Amino acid sequence: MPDYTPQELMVIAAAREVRDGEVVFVGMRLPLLAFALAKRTHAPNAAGLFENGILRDRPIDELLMTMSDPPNVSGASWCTSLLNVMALLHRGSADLGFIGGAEVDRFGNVNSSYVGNSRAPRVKLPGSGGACDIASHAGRFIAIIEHDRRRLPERVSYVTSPGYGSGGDWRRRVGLRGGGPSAVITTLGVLGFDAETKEAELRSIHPGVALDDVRANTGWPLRVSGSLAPTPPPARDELEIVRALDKDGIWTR
Amino acid sequence: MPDYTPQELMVIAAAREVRDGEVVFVGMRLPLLAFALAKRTHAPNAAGLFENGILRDRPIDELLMTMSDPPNVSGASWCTSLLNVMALLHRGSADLGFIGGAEVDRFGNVNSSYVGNSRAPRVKLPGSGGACDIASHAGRFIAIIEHDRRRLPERVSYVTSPGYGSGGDWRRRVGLRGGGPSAVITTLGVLGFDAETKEAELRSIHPGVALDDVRANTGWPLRVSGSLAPTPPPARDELEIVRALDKDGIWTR
Amino acid sequence: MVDKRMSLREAIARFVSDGDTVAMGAALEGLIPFAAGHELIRQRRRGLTFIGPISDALLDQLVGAGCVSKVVVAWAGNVSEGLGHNYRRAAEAGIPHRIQIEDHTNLTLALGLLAGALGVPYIPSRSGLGSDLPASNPTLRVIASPLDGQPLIAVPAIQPDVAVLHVQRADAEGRAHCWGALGVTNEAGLASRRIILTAEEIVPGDVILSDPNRIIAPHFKVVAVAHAPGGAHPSPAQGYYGRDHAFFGEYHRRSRTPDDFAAWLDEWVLRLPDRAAYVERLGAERWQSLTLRDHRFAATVDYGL
Amino acid sequence: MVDKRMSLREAIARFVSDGDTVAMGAALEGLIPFAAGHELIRQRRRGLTFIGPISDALLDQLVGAGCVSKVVVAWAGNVSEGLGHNYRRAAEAGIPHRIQIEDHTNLTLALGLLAGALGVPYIPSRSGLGSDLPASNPTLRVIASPLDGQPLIAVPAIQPDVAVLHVQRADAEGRAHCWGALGVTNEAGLASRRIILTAEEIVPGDVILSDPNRIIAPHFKVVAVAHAPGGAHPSPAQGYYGRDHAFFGEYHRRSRTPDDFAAWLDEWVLRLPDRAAYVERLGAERWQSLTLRDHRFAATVDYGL
Repeated sequence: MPDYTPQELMVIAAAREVRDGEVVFVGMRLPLLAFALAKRTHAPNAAGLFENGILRDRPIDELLMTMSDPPNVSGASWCTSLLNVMALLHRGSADLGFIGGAEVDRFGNVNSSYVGNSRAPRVKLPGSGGACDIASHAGRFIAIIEHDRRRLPERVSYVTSPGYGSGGDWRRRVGLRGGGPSAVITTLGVLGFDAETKEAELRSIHPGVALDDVRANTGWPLRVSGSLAPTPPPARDELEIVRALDKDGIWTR
Repeated sequence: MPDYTPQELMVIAAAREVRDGEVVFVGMRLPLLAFALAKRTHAPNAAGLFENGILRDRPIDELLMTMSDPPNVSGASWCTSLLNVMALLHRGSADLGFIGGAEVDRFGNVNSSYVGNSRAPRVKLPGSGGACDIASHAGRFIAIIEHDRRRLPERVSYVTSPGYGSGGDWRRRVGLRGGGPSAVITTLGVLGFDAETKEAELRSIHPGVALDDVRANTGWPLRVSGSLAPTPPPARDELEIVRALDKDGIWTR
Repeated sequence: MVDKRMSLREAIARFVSDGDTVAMGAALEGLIPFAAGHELIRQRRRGLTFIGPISDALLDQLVGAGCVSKVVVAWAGNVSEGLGHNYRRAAEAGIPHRIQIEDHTNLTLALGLLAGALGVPYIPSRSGLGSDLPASNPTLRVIASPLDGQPLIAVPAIQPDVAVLHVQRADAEGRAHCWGALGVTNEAGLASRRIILTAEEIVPGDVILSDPNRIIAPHFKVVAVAHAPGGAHPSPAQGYYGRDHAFFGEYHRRSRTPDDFAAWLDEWVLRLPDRAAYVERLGAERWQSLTLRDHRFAATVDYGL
Repeated sequence: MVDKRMSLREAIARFVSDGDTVAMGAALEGLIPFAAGHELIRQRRRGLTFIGPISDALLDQLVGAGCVSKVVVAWAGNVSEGLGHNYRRAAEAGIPHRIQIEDHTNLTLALGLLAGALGVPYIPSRSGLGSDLPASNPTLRVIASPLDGQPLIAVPAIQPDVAVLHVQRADAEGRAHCWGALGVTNEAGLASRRIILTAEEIVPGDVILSDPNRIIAPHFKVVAVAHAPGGAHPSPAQGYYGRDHAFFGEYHRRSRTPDDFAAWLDEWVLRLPDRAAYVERLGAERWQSLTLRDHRFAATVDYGL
C-alpha cells in the first residue's frame, strides 16, 4: 500500500501541470490544493483567478472551503467582479483552468449538469458554475475525476463543459477558441489527448495500478499512449505541503 | 436693459425644467449651473448623473470647470464607471438630460460634430461625448443654445444627437426609446414641440424680445404655440444663487 | 432625504410579491442574504423565480420550503458539501413541487444581468457553444455574428424584479459600502427594478459618502434598508465574520429527507421571529468563534481638495 | 516577483511603437497621462491611433505634434475652453497632416472597449440609432436584433495595443490604486494588450494589497510602472492636486496658430527632459496653489479574518 491517498496523488499530479508564471483559473477542492502546492514548489509566480472576482498571488495557509472565504480575499492582488475575471478568461488571458465533474468522456467532454435525460434527470447535478466557461476559453484545461466506468462513459449524457466534442477540429468548427482539455487526472492515472484525433489516451498510470484495471474501469476501449509511463510518485515535500494544507484530510483522505 | 444676462436667464429657465426627485443627466457649463440652481430651490431631491461615473446628491459650492474636478468627486453618492451611469441612462432610468450643441433644427436634432460635409468639414466640432446617448435614451432632454439663424437651421448638417428626426413617430421607427427633446432654451426664448408633428414651436419669449426678432433669427418659419407666454423673469434669489455659483461670470457673463 | 430604513419583515412584505423574480447571492459564496431568504420562507412567498450564479444552500432552503417555481442559475447545491438535497428532490421528483431550471454558466448569467443593466436585448458570448446548455435552456440561442458570421451565443437580458444584497454598511438612504469578493453584485443591482439592502451596520451618510468609489449601487434604486447583523450567516461577511462551515455540514445532513428538512426549517426559520432570534439561537460562543481574530485595515485614501 | 519599475522614457521607448493604438485619458477629465503623452511627443512617435472618450487637451497636443494618424473618440477638444485648435487644423486642413476620425459616443466607446475586454466581436446598443454616426463611422453598423428584429447598433470590439493609465499609487509589480472619477479605466485596461502605469507614488505591495477592491487592473497585464509625480497636470489627481484651469486656458490661447503652438510645445515639452523638469518649470508657488487644502479621508474598512 502506498503511503498516500489517490486524492493526494491527484492533487500532486495536477500541481505538476501548472507552469511557473501562468495565469490559472482555479476551481475549488482538489484544484485549489493543486494550485496552492504548485505555488509553493515549482510555480511561485503563477497567478490564480477565481470566478467570484479574485486574482491572487500570495499563497494561503488556511484550507479554503469556498473561494469567497475571507482568507482568500485578504491580501488578494485584485478583488473585482465576476465579469472582469471572466472577461480575462473569455478573451484568452487564462493559460490553464481546472474543472471537476461527474462524467468525462472519450473526447474530454465533461458533464456536471444532469445524469440521464435533462428533462427528467435521474440525478440533478449542480451545473456549470464557471466550468463551461473555463473549458471553452482557457488555453488548456484539466479535469479531475474518480476513475470508474460510470464516470468515464464513452459519451457523456450532457455536455456541460465542451472538450473535443466528437474529435478532430470540432472545437474550431463550433467556434470555440480555447485549447481544450490537455489532461484528465483520475484516481488511476492521467489521460492525455491525441494531437490529431483528439481522442483520450492513457498517458501515465499511478503507482500500483495495472493497465487492465484502468481499461476495466473506462467506459470505452481506451487507447494507450506510445509514451505510457508510470505517474511519478509524490515527493516527500509535495506530500508534506498537501497535508499541511488539508490538515484534517477533508478533501484528500 | 434687464438686470441679467441672456446666459443667466437660460440657466434659470433650464433649472425650472428640473422636477424634484428626478434623476438628471447633467452636462457641463450652463446645465451644471442649472442643476445646481434647481437643487438649491425647488428640486432639493434631484440626483445628478455625470458621464465620468458620478452620481451626486450634495450640491457643490465651487464652480466646476469639468465634471471630474475634485469637488464633484468628494462627497458624491456613487463614483463608479462611465459604463454604469450610461447603463442607467440606456436602460431608461434618467428622467431628464441636458445637452449643448452648435446647431439645433426644426425637429430638435442636434449637431455637435461637423459643420459642412463630415468628410471635408468646414468646422470640426468636438463630437458627441455623451450627448447622443442622452438624446437617445433620457426620458426627455433639453438643448441649450444661442439663438441665431446659423445655429437654428431648418435641418442640421449632421445629426449627432437625435431629436424627432423628420417628425411624427420617427423616433419609434428608428428604434429609440427615450422621449426626445422637451425644450430648446435659447437666448431669445424657449421652444417646445408639437405633441403630434413633433415640430418645434415657440413656447415662451424672454422679456424684452420681440416675436419678429425670434422669427428673424430662426432658420425656418417658426410656429408659435397657442399658449405662447413671456418667459418669467429671473427671481431675485435665482439670480443670487447663479451669481454666487459663477462668481467670476465665466459662463454667464 | 428619504429614510428607507425598515424591518426586514416590512421590507419583504412590501417589496417582494408572489411570482417575482428575485436575485440573491450575487456576491457568490459570501454575503449571501440568508436573513432575507428566511423571511421569504416565513412569509410563505410562492412562485418566485430565483436568480443567482452560485446560491449555496440558500436556494436549497427556498426550494425545499416551496417558495420557488423557477431557477436561473449557474450552479446550485451546497458549495462545501456537494449536492443540494432539496434542489435534487424538486428537480428529480417534483418534491415539494416541480421547478423549472434555466441552466447558465457563471459568465452567461453575468452577461444576462449586464444586458439587463444596460437595457439591451442581449450580449453575445462564446460560452455555451458546443455544449448542451442551449438545448436545455432555449433562452441561450446560437446566432451568427452580424460582423463576420462566426457562431455566438446570444445571452438575453435578465431583469429581476428585485435584487436582495447583503452589505457590510449602509446609510438610511440606501447608499452602501460592500467589500470582499463581489461576484455579480454590480450587475445584479443595476439589472433589477428595485434593490433591498440588508446591512451589518447602519451608519451616517457621511461615512458612506467619504468613499464614493466603494458604493455599490445608485441609491435611487434602493427601496428598503434593513438592519440585519449576522444576516449573511452561515456565509461570510468580510471584516465581520467568517464562514460557518459546520453549519453548512449540519444543514446538509439534516436535509437528506423531507422530514429531516422540515424539522431543520422549523428549528432555524419558522419558529424564529427574526434574525436577532437566529443569532441568539446560534449562541454567543459559536458567534464569537466566527468573528474576527485579526483585523486587516485597508490603507486609507484621500479624496481631498 | 517581477519588478516593473522603470523611467517613463524607457517605458515609452520599449512599449509604444509607431503605428500602435493607444488608449489614454480613460478616466475622462482627471488623471489624464499628460507626462506619458509628452514623452510620446519627445520620442517622436508617429502613426498612432489614439483611443479615448474625452481626451481633453492631451489629444490636441499629440495631434499638433504629428504623432497621431487616427482618432477613436467620443469628444475631442479642450474641455473648459471649447474647441481644440490643433485638432481642428488637422481635421479641416490637414495640418500638420490628415487624421482619420472614428466618431463614437461615450457609451459606444465604452461598449467597444468592453467588447474588447471580453473578446466578443461586438456589443449591441441603441446609441447611434437615428444619428449620422453610422454614416461617418462605418464601424458602427445598424443590425436587426436576432431575438426580435428590433434595430440595434453593433459596436465592434476595440482592443488597443496599449493603455496608459495614470494612478495615484502603484507597487513595483504593477498593482495600483486609483480613485475618484474612473470613466472607462477598467474597460480600457482589460481591453488593451498591455498596460503602462504612471503613478504619483510608488508604494510597497502591502499598501496596495491591503485594499484589493480598489485595485484597478490585473497586474499581469502591466508591463511598466513609471514614477511620475505631477504626471496628470494640468488635469487633476484626486487627493494629490486639483485641475489647473489657467494652464488649459493658456494652452488654448497659445495654440491658435501653428507657430504659437510650436513655441508652446518647445517650451513645455521638447525642451524639457522629463516630468520633473516640467514640474520645476511650473514653479513651487503654482504647484502649491494646486495641492490639497483640505483632506477628506475615506472611512476605513476591515478585511480581517
